[in-house]
Amino acid sequence: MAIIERPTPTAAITLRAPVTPAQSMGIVRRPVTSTGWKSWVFTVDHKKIGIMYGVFAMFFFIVGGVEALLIRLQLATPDGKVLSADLYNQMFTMHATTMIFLFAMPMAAAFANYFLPLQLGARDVAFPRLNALGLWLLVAGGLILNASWFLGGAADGGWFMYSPNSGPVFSPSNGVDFWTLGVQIAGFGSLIGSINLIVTILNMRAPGMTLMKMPVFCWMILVVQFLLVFSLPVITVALVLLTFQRSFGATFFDVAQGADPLLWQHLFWIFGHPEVYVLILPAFGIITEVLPTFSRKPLFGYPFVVFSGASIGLVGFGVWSHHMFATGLGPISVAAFSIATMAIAIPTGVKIFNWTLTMWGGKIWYSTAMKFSIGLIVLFTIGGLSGVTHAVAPSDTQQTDTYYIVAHFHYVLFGGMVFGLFSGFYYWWPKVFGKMLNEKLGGWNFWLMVIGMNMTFGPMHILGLQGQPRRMYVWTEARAGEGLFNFGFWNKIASLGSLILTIGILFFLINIVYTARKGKIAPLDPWDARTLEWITTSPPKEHNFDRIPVVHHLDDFFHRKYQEDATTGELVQIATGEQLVRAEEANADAHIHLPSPSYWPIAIAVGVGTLGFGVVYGVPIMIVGVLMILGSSFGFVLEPSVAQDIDYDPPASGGQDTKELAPLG
Amino acid sequence: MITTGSKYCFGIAGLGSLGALIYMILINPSDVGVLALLGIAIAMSIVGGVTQFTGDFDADTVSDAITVSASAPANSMWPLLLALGGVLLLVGMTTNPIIFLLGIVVIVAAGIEWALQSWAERASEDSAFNRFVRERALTSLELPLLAGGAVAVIAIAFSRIMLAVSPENGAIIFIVVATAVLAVGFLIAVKTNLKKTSITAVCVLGAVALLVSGGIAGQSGNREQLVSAAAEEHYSHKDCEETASKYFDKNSEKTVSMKSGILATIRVKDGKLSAQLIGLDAPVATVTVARSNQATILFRNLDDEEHRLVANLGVKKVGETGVVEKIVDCTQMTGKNQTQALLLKINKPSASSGPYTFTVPGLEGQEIALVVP
Amino acid sequence: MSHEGTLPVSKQNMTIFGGVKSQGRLNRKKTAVMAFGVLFMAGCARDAPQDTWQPKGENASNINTLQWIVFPLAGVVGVAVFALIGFVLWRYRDKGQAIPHQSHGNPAVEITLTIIPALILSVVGVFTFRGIFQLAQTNDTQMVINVTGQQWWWEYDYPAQVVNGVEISQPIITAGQLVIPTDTKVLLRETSRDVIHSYWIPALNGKKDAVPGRINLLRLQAYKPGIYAGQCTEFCGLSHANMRMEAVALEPADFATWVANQQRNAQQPAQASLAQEGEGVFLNQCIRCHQVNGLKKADGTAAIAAPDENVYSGAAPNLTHLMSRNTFAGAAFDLVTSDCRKNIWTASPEQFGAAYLEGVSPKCLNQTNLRRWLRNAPEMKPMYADPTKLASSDGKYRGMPNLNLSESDIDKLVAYLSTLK
Amino acid sequence: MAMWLFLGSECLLFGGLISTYMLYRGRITQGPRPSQIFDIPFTSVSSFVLLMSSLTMVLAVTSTQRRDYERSKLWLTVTALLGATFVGGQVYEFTAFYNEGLGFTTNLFSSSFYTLTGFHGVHVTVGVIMLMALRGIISKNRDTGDRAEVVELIGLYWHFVDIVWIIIFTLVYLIPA
Repeated sequence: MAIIERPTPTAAITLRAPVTPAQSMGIVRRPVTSTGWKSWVFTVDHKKIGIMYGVFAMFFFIVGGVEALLIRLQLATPDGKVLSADLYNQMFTMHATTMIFLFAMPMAAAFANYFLPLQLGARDVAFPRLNALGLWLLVAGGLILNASWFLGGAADGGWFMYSPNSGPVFSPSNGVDFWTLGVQIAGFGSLIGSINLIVTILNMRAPGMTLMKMPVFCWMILVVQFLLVFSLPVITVALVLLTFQRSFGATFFDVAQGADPLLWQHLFWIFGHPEVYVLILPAFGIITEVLPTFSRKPLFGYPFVVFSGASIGLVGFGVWSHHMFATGLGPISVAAFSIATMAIAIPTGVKIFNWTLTMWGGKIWYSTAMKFSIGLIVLFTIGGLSGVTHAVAPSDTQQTDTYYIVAHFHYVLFGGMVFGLFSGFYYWWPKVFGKMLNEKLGGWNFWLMVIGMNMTFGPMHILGLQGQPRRMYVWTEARAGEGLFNFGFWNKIASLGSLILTIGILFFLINIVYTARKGKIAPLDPWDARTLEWITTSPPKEHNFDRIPVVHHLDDFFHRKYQEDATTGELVQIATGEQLVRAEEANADAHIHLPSPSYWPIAIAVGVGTLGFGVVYGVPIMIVGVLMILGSSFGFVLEPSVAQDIDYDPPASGGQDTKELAPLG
Repeated sequence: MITTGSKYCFGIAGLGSLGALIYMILINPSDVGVLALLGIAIAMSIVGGVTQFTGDFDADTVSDAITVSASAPANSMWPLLLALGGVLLLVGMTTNPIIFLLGIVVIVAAGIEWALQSWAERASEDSAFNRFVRERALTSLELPLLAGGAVAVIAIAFSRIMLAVSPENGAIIFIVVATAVLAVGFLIAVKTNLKKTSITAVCVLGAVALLVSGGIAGQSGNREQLVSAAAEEHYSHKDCEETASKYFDKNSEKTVSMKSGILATIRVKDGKLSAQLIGLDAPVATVTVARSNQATILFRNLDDEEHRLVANLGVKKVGETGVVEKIVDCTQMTGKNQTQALLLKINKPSASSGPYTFTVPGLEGQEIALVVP
Repeated sequence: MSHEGTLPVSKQNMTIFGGVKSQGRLNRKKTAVMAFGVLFMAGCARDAPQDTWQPKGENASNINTLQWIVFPLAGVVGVAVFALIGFVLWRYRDKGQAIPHQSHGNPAVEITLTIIPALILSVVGVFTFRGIFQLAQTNDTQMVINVTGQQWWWEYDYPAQVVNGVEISQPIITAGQLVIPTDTKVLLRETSRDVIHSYWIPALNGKKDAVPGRINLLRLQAYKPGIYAGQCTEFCGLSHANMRMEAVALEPADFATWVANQQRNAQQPAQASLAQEGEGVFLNQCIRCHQVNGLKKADGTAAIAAPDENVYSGAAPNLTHLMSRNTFAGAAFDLVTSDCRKNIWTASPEQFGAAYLEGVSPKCLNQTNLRRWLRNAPEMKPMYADPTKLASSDGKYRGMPNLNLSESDIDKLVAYLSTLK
Repeated sequence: MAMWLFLGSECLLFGGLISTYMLYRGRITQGPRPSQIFDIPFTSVSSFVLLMSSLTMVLAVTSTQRRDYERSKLWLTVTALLGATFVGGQVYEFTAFYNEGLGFTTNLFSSSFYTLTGFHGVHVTVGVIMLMALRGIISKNRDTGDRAEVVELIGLYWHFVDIVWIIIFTLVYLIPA
């Protein structure tokens, strides 16, 4: 019921009845004055929601990482005994699911939520309560997904969950049920979030910020949200069909009735391939902010980068069948999808050239954030080139479902996405927490991750070409080849590499703890940055900007600091970032309306979670869930976005929703 | 100190658990009724706990407020409903579980409404504010539930009527009802000076008519045709004879949507039967189907007469008497230039009760061997 | 050590991908050392049986040609891009220079850099297009074999046909090892009885999924006699890792011998031998699922297995000629001792046929593996064979359960099984 | 804006369900086939009823924009009633089919048919609940924000559901397999 919510909080709603002061509403009051944990759980502030997304994602990054370590431990030696076949299958299924749905997407959502309004010069997102709803639905989905570990075993059909192997006969535990429901709920959360972010970008930019003056990060997020809006319903269909098959006896994937197992694959990959770009484009966006900042130069070919991002998104919908070259599609469709897949390499190549040329002629500052960004360019290029080798469909029939593919997409997703996200961590940490992450620890973090990553996934190229298939809980000496450099050697290197990678990531966690305790207080503009999020304090105030900035240029913040000298043409600094922030504070707006916290988003999410459990455990629980959803969503709709006077205890006589700002000298 | 409000809630909780206990002993320990009663008990104890905790029902302050309150408590229909619910509950216990459930729903709804209303009436001395508080607390539940209930009642009553009458009359009734709704709407919209009471009367009349006829229709059961269809299972068996059968061949398919994974295509052309296998160009006399394997055979009729393809899959013994019955599977009647698919999964090898063959009734003496190794 | 002329170079190329490129930027100075390392590796790496760069048949060679176009091309592009990045990183490091001119790009450069990759890719695209249609060709097929996947083994059935003048008069059913004549274009009709599997013999062709309800075509052709390893590559449940296969190519004459043998029924074991007692055990236990052609029940009627009543897929390997194959249980375990295995795998093309057709001789029989399997199959290869957990699959097993055979029964069975030549 | 995006997303949802149905409608190993049990005259009437409700929805939107809230309440009610009648028709249709031997699990056609039309029915039901609730909100004067816009948004949703039904009716009922 997004529809009834108003995009902008308007002035206080007048009450029909006169309110007698000194009366509160008891438990039906809104949580306006909450403190402590309540101020997080009921919040609608995009920054707090962003941080919660981040914490949630980081937690699942560690969970997924532990799963990956167990997998590598199992495969370090032939006929590994660490995990049973059953447990191994659950492990690789949940590793992928966790990393994609519970780490990568939420982490991108964290960055988008936190920085999108800041970069756009907005006070909040378009629908703050929907934003909270998206978060809590994701949490509900994550809990349901992982609850399966304790309720009879997790899903064991691979994250691709191909039918009929995911059907009730072949995967009898409840794991797949929890998986389908968890992904559906998390997906619904993402759908809500993406609608919200699209409206935010299109409607809430600061005055003067045309679309072509918008930071590239916002552009990439916009493309990603469109991808989500149009791909999530397709996976929802697939998941609904599977749920109906498993829970209500439908026949969708019952081959004995004439069903076609490829239906699932088509539906899944129509979602699954755009999903790849959903994962990578936010990271592209992040490094497109970092590279110009640390090269002290604007992005090379801004329109080309923007349009290549958009065309990646568009073409991304037309290449799904390249995941299915071996399924017997027929030569004509194989050829068509093969060519389309090659075509998508072109805009990707454009991006790599533009990043490189942005640094060309610059003045490069090798901060940790910059190192991670450069790491992304290099590692992603490797992943991209190996991708081209299996866009060639016949060659792909040798490589698909081998470790070569595992290597390829880990170079793309780990080398690409994770490095981009880490770049974002180092770049924006001072903005979010007001303290600088330690650069020395950051160096260790970066180099160990680079070495570990290449040691883990580099050898997998060779393993794949030597013929080791994926998803095998053991590999055997009989197929390992002879000599020193056989399966055994490369598998050992990969497992060793995963340990180094782990240590590298541990350095990041250490860095967080160190920074929290002893970290240096961040200056207001530590990187001599270029975009609007730096024109406010670090961490930003609840209302983001003291005064809504008026934008004249791409990289407006930079242009407020530097100007070309009229005669020499050289850049001259006319103001520091610090001065600009103080100037904003001095000219602060007097009245700022902020949306009020609400119980309903989390209440709806609890209802949806209950409904999910009901699908597995029986109709009575489902009914309870539906009632909870109905009640709380109507509560959600009927609640004004800004709290009324009587919501305060004691009731305010008007104006408490308005933050009065005392101008600073 | 236990406040008045929570006393009330705890009391209901106690009664609920007592009821559940009695129900469990007397009727059926695993019945849904027990669950429902226990649910009430738990819910009320939670509500009681909350009220106790928040102190909203604090008797000391509230009683003062009531004495000075300018507005007397509004008329309330909740006690009446509560009583009605109790009656339904009792009637349902002995007769029909649906009535029993209805009783529980009514009691829960009335109880919650009553409790919250009385709470809201004491919230302050300002009746407008009190009404506001009540609405804030309850509309988000009332609105969707009432609306949902209305949809359910209309849909169920209406569908009962449709099920009871013949399809032709059903369509007419459908038109009439829809037109009536529209007409009344337009009438009211155009005639602005209509009295409110008459509008209400029309609406009530319509509602009553719908409910009563729905109830009668529900009692009288489904129309004859549907009853016999359910009893005789018209479509559940295949008739593989030479002539068309009444149900199995009614409006038979003209094309197939399966284009991939066809093991063999069997054709009838100029009265001759021929088969072609995937991957081979020349026609074959034998089709080999692996055991327990899903195989799709296409049947294409190029002749003027209607034909069907029959797969003869040996015999099986029925019961202990040793009566032998043929196992057959077949397509529907297939007209000229039409195609149908036959999905086969044969579990027993042809050596066990074979030989297996494909035949077309009407084309005697021709067959294609079906080998299941 | 490989004898294929192309191999060392291909290894070198692969290693460039895995090693140098990824780390080249990280440590320029070590590049030379790494390059040396690559050559060293290329010399040392021995062939893995499933190596995708060692084609042994026409289809795989076609694919290999394409790989040889796209991999070096990707390598060259990669090196060029990294050289550019390396140069930029070194040249424009912060040396205290002034803040650079805020240039926003150069459309001419942009367009050039878009067109160059497009051109390169369109060249690759043309070759790809040709390759796809080349591989999809089936109209000159000389032999057809039905291949059926199920959890977790492959069944091959050879319909009645005439191949190179050799007549297969009644269908042959075998499992685990696919036997084909050399220089013959063999068409596999793949399907599955339960979930999706994928058939892959890297030396002969790329992979093709076996999808239940569908029939997918895959062409194989082998230049020389030999044994070619493969593995199921579509995740198919618990024992996916243990679902292997081997393609055996025989000279046409040897193939005729093999066909003649396969069409014979099993021989009755000698009277009063241990093997005859084993036949009794087999009739008591194994016949529930496993067919042995020609086996008769005590009353003289033919014994017909009913796997459809006991196993969800409705099939179990036909054991009539078990000892003509040298692996069992989905080609996951050797039926021959490791020495004998080595002899077959390393036999020269001329001697291979004779070595393979000899089958499993008593001295070669791998008693350890076979006995372990008979003692408790699911312990050796994970399968859904717990009798208490079969509710979801209509009470049927998926794989072979533990039959709780006594040691003496196992002795008898081994004696009987080794007569199934 | 958000509603448009949501509806765009819904288009793909129904697109997926319709494709599933189109793929599976002819794959029948047992039980009745679509052409054997569809009652086209009846479904035409119910489609017409749904179309009429779109008309009354337009009337509701325009009267809200004119601030004629009495009429807008009236038209909202009429729309909701017509919608509920349609739902009733669907309940009837499902029950009748079930009696003729077409259960949800009978064959691929039945599973995909019930899922597709059931999903649409749920959308209609949700719409009716929203309409009725909206009527309640208006009479209780408890709306948040611009009333005309809210009615317009729900109207948008209602028209969308209507258009989807026209597509379903054409593809599922009228075009023979």
